[in-house]
Amino acid sequence: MLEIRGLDVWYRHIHALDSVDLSVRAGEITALIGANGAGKTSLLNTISGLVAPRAGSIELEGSALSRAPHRIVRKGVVHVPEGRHVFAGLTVQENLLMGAYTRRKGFAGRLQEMYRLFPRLEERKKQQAGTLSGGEQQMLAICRGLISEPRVLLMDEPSLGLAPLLVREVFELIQRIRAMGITVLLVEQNAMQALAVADHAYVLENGSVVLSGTGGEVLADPNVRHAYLGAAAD
Amino acid sequence: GQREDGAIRIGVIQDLSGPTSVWGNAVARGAELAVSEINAAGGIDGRQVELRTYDVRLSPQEAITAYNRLVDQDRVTAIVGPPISNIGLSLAPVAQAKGVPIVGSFIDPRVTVQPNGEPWTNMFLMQPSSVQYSEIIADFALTELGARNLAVMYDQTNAFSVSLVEPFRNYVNAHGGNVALEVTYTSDDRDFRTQLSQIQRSGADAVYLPIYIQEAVLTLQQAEQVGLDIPMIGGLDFAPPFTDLLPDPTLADGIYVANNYSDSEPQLVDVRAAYMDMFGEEPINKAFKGYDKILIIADAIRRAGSTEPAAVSRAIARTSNLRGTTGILTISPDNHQPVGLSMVMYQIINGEYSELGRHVPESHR
Amino acid sequence: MQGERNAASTPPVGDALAPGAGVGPGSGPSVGLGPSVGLGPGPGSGPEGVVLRAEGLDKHFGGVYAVRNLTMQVEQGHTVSLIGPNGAGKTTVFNLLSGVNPPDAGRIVLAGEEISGMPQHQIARAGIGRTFQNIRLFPGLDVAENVMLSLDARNRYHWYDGLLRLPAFHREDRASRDQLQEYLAAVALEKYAHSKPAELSYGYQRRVELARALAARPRVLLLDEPAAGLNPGEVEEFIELLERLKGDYNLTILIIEHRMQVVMRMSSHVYVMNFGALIAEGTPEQIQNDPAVVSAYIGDAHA
Amino acid sequence: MYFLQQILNGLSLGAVYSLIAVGFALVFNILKFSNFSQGGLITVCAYIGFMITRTFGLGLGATLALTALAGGVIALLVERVAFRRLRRKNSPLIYYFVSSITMGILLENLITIYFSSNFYAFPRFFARSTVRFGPFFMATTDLAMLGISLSSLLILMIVLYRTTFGTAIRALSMDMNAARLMGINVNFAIAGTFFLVGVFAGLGGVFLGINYTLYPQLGKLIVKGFVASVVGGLGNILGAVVGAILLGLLEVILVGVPGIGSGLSPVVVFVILLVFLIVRPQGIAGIIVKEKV
Amino acid sequence: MGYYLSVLTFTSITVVAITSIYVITGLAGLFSLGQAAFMAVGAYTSGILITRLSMPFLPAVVFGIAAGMLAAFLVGIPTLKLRRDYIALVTFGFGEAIIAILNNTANVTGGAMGLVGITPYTTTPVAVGIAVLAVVLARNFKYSRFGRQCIAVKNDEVAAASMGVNVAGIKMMAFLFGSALTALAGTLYASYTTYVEPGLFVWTLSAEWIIIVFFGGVNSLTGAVVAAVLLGTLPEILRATAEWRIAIYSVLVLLIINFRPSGIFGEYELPLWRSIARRFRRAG
Ligand SMILES: Nc1ncnc2c1ncn2[C@@H]1O[C@H](COP(=O)(O)OP(=O)(O)OP(=O)(O)O)[C@@H](O)[C@H]1O
Ligand SMILES: Nc1ncnc2c1ncn2[C@@H]1O[C@H](COP(=O)(O)OP(=O)(O)OP(=O)(O)O)[C@@H](O)[C@H]1O
Ligand SMILES: [Mg+2]
Ligand SMILES: [Mg+2]
Repeated sequence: MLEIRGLDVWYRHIHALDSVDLSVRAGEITALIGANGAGKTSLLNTISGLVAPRAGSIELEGSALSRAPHRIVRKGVVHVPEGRHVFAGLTVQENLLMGAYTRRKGFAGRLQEMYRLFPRLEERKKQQAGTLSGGEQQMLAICRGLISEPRVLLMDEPSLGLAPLLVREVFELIQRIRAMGITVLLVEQNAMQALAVADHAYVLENGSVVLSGTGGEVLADPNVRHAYLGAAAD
Repeated sequence: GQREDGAIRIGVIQDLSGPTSVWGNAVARGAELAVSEINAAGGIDGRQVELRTYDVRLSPQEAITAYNRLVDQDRVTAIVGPPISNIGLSLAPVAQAKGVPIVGSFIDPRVTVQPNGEPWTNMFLMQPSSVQYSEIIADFALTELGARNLAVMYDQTNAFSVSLVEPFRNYVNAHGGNVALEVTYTSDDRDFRTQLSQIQRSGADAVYLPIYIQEAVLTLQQAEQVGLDIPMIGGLDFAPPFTDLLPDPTLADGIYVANNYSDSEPQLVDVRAAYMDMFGEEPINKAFKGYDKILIIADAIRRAGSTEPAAVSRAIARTSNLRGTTGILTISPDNHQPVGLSMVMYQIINGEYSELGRHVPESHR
Repeated sequence: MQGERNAASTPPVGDALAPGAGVGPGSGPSVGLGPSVGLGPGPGSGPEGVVLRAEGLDKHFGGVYAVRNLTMQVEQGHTVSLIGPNGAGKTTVFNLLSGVNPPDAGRIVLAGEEISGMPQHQIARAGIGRTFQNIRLFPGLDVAENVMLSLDARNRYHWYDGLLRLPAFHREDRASRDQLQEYLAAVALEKYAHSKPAELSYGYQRRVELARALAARPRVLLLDEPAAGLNPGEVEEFIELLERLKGDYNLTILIIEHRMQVVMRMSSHVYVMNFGALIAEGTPEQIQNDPAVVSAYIGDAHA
Repeated sequence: MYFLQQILNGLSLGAVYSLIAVGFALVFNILKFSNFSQGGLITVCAYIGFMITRTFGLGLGATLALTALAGGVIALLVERVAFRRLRRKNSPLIYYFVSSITMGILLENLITIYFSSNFYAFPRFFARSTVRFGPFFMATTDLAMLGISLSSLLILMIVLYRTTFGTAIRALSMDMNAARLMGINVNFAIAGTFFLVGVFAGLGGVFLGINYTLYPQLGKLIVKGFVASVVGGLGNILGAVVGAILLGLLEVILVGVPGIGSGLSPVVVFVILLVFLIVRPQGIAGIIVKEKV
Repeated sequence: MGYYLSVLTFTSITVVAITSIYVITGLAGLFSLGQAAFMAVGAYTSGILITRLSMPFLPAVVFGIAAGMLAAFLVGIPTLKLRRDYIALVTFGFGEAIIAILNNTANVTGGAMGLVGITPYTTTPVAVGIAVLAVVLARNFKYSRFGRQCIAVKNDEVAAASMGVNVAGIKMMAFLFGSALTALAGTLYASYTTYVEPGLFVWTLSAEWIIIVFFGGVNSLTGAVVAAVLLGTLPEILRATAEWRIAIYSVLVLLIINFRPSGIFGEYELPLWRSIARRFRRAG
């Protein structure tokens, strides 16, 4: 579905991505893990057009992906950013409306669906998103990405700041998203859970891919277990 | 001083940008015209004249550096000054120290006379000072219009406007009249209806408006709205092209205007034509002043027989009976202001300026 | 003044015994004064052990009761956790404790001194240090300067010393710079001392926040989800780091965390909130087995 | 009686200010900076309107329409030159403010260069300069201005708060990158906003020109829009119009108060401003949303 | 010679004024659209003392600075606690109010007709010396704890307060220090031109100063000073281009802001000025 070849990203003097190759297969969950500062966010930002690469190509179903964020969204590639980035001054419902900006038809129905997923959001639908708690904002951010019925969903640490109960729900949700036929590229620090649901996984270190394979393979790699899963894995 | 064989350099300090740029440009162009005529006629004593024009956009700081530059870098003989008193006030001490004379039309007498009563050696005025000017108008109001109760509206933040009020009040009070009401505005104001209503309710016979042209336009428009309908006497800013600025020239009907010159006087005709030829536009009265400032300087250089600033300055102080476009110019060596200059009075009727002749108060003769 | 600086620059082993040392002005009521000032006789409100106590806190925003009638306390040298579902009001509690928001009702007492109602910076100087859930570093200052800022609050040179570079300035500034290195080293950020926060990844930014809060030498350190954005391996490292710092600086910590790993390993006492109110408290084991907590927060599948 | 007329006069002045304040508040609402280039834009529009009437001899309606269009186009240009690049570089808001002031100075000076050796004024458009209500009157242009600023206010409110596009504009005002991720074409939306700002500048320019004649510093009145929109509750467009009208009323009334007059009215306005902001720091129509930590 | 000296003198005065804006806007992030009014306060206080009471220069300057600080204190007390956006408005209003007061107290200040005949005490060496002093003071301020606190408060008031920074206090300190410098510039100006009038100190002058600071780089004192010298003399260099020069100037500023948004100097400081920062590093 998404083919990334030789992607190079620089921030002034910082080499954030070093000729990264990565494929995301249709209908699968592809997980991307790596330490802080490995370049995961940079990769997602580059795919969604927020960051311009210095070299490399990104193809969606065989044709080059536009570099303008709004066109990328129209192509069905939607990014749920790290750190939520909800529209602080808009109400919860308006935030969701913005999520559906490119697909306004059937908005009302999908809105109800989202509220079913996270009833807390319905309770707060008239509240300004900036005053939501951290976790509530995260729920909103996920829904805002989902509501446009994307074909590829890029999720950057969706479980960040969520209570354990909700973390589990989010991972269930991600699997349900896959079941809906949406392709997912997932960046996660909850490596174990991420790898457990992933069909495919990549490990990023210092801007380069150092390992890839099925979720199970990566999970089984001793280096990964040591570096990313810590004692919890044992 | 400059090399005796080269061109004679004359400096021009004007507001070419900023809020008073219309005047600055007019003075500069008038001066340019005069210089081109002088040069065409063979120059001054065979030497061509060259102008150095600097923009000071109403800033004393810029004026001081421009003056210094004209003196130190360009080595000019004399300088054509702006019609802005504030600039003159900040230049007077500098000019005193550096010796190059400035001929300007700043009407505040403090520009030409020091606090101790002595004239500033190098500052010269070539039109009636604010005192002469307001006395002419006050006298006209009292004698020709027969007004007794007068109102004044002026811009409190504008030195030109303020300087024309006190001499007017003094003259009126001393000559049997009475200034019944003085109202003010600030240069940021665009709405004078409250002030105009106050004038209307004060029962004044006539109102004196020593104000700038933009405000003059607004005043007439708003006076109509308020229904204020007493004679108004305006100053230089009501001179042409004032009526062109009104949405309806008849708004100005019944206004009395003082100007430096008469359109019907023969000396103007050629200059006006040449100006229109050269710049493609109608000259405003500041243009004629720019022209005359050059005439004064050129005359002084000829009489001094030198381009030494000090000599030229001394010669300017003895200018006498020089025929300019704005009248016969004689400068008093005591205060460096012109002597006996009259103003030409007009009344606007049906949007046209109708000349009432030159007016000189008894005391000025 | 001299004493303060010394206390701050040498790793303060004995600080616990002298709660006044190492912090700003007005912070050192003697132990003798401490216990009785404003503290009611309620359970656990007792003696020297309790450094921070909140009583009957209420806070609402419009119709939302973010915190209601909350009473909790933190004892010297302990690590206490505050957990609860998203939106339970945990961050709001931190905001009340650190003076970002004034409580609608209730009192907060720090080492015998009532701090509720004091302006935010005075609360900070009295000894409440914190990090933020959404990282709030100063983008205009580099990492070193971000940390330096916390040290500055304890520097006592005057404006004229600073403007004219009088000896007092040099003396204090040098001392601060020495300490700075220590704090940077504590979180292993020496390499990034002169980077701007925006150039760091999320995880490193969190460390800067931690160093900045540490440098203020708080009596009680409030950490709002410090392990968010770390992978399990990093969480382990983080726990070790925190344990080490706790020993070195004799910290008293109140921590909000969703990573049960951290809560279970570190805390001696856990408070659980939901809908603004406490629903349980106890040792980690008690909490882990409390059915109300399990159903509202942890989820039954959790081991 | 006299007092009632004063109120009408205040309303007239308020109408002038509100036409400026609307455009000012619109930019503040969306891009969160005080757009002082609007002053220069208004001046340029006034001259363009004048050239249009003089060259084609058009009536008021056609002049307004054409000038509004021209204003929109120039505003697009201003946005491109002064702001677009800043946005691409994610510059802090203060830079926009600085850029806008500089742009304003540039526009004013271009006008000075091309037009300053002469004075200009619009022809009279209205047969009657005032509309009388019994013993009271209001200037026809002021009445028209009041009408235009109120109706543009209404249209703006509907667009911003009732349409998806308007919501998108508000969204991008809060987080531009997130807005991009929603599929909002940020450049297009902002250009659209500036076009609107230009349209208001066009309308405002013509009316100001008619009322106050043409001079390069016409745009100085922008500071009244600034005061009104801040007092109104930063970026709140309704508040800006209310603020403008109150400012107009206040100024007119102060001029009539003996001992204050026009001269000292800035002092009184300053004191009132201070007291107002202390008592009601959210402005007239604003609500305080304390940032959540 | 006189010409260069006068340009140098005016530039030095501008440098003092710009230093004040650097402290207030660059460091503390406060937007003062009325800063020129503090220059007026300094200029008029010293000017009146010199002309009316024949006071010598030095005490007149001290009184001028004191008056500027007093005014800043009175404006600052209610204002600095307000929302940041309001500070521009209130200072703007203050500027207008000062001009109105100057215009309405003609018997003391000369009103619109200006205060004339101020003794010309400001010589070129005096102006240059004071400019250097102002820059050194501002640099010391920047690299003291107060400077850091200013930047922190500019970035994030809540976080700064949580680190023990007295937000209102540090803003007041920057405002007082800055306004003292502005008033100082005013006293120099008055005693150089010998003539001041209210119309010189309008808000556009404050805006021009802000532009200059941004041109050089709002985070760099070096940049602010270099820009003051550059933009202060640029109109002089362009003098021959007459009415075009302000347009050229604006285009230049637009270019810099667009293509180097953090100003010519960004965050760069002259090595000399960074000596403190470097020592800082070596300690590590
Ligand atoms: N805007 C920026 N300017 C400069 N450097 C940046 C910027 N954004 C990221 N970097 C740098 O690029 C590298 C990769 O950062 P990135 O945010 O992609 O990491 P990450 O894998 O998402 O880390 P984390 O798990 O902490 O979120 C880091 O070294 C970071 O410091
Ligand atoms: N400034 C505010 N205005 C309005 N509502 C607020 C404000 N601050 C918090 N709230 C509300 O109060 C409740 C508690 O928020 P808080 O941030 O304290 O939750 P939390 O326990 O920290 O959650 P999380 O774990 O998700 O961060 C939430 O429902 C939130 O929407
Ligand atoms: Mg990341
Ligand atoms: Mg929280």
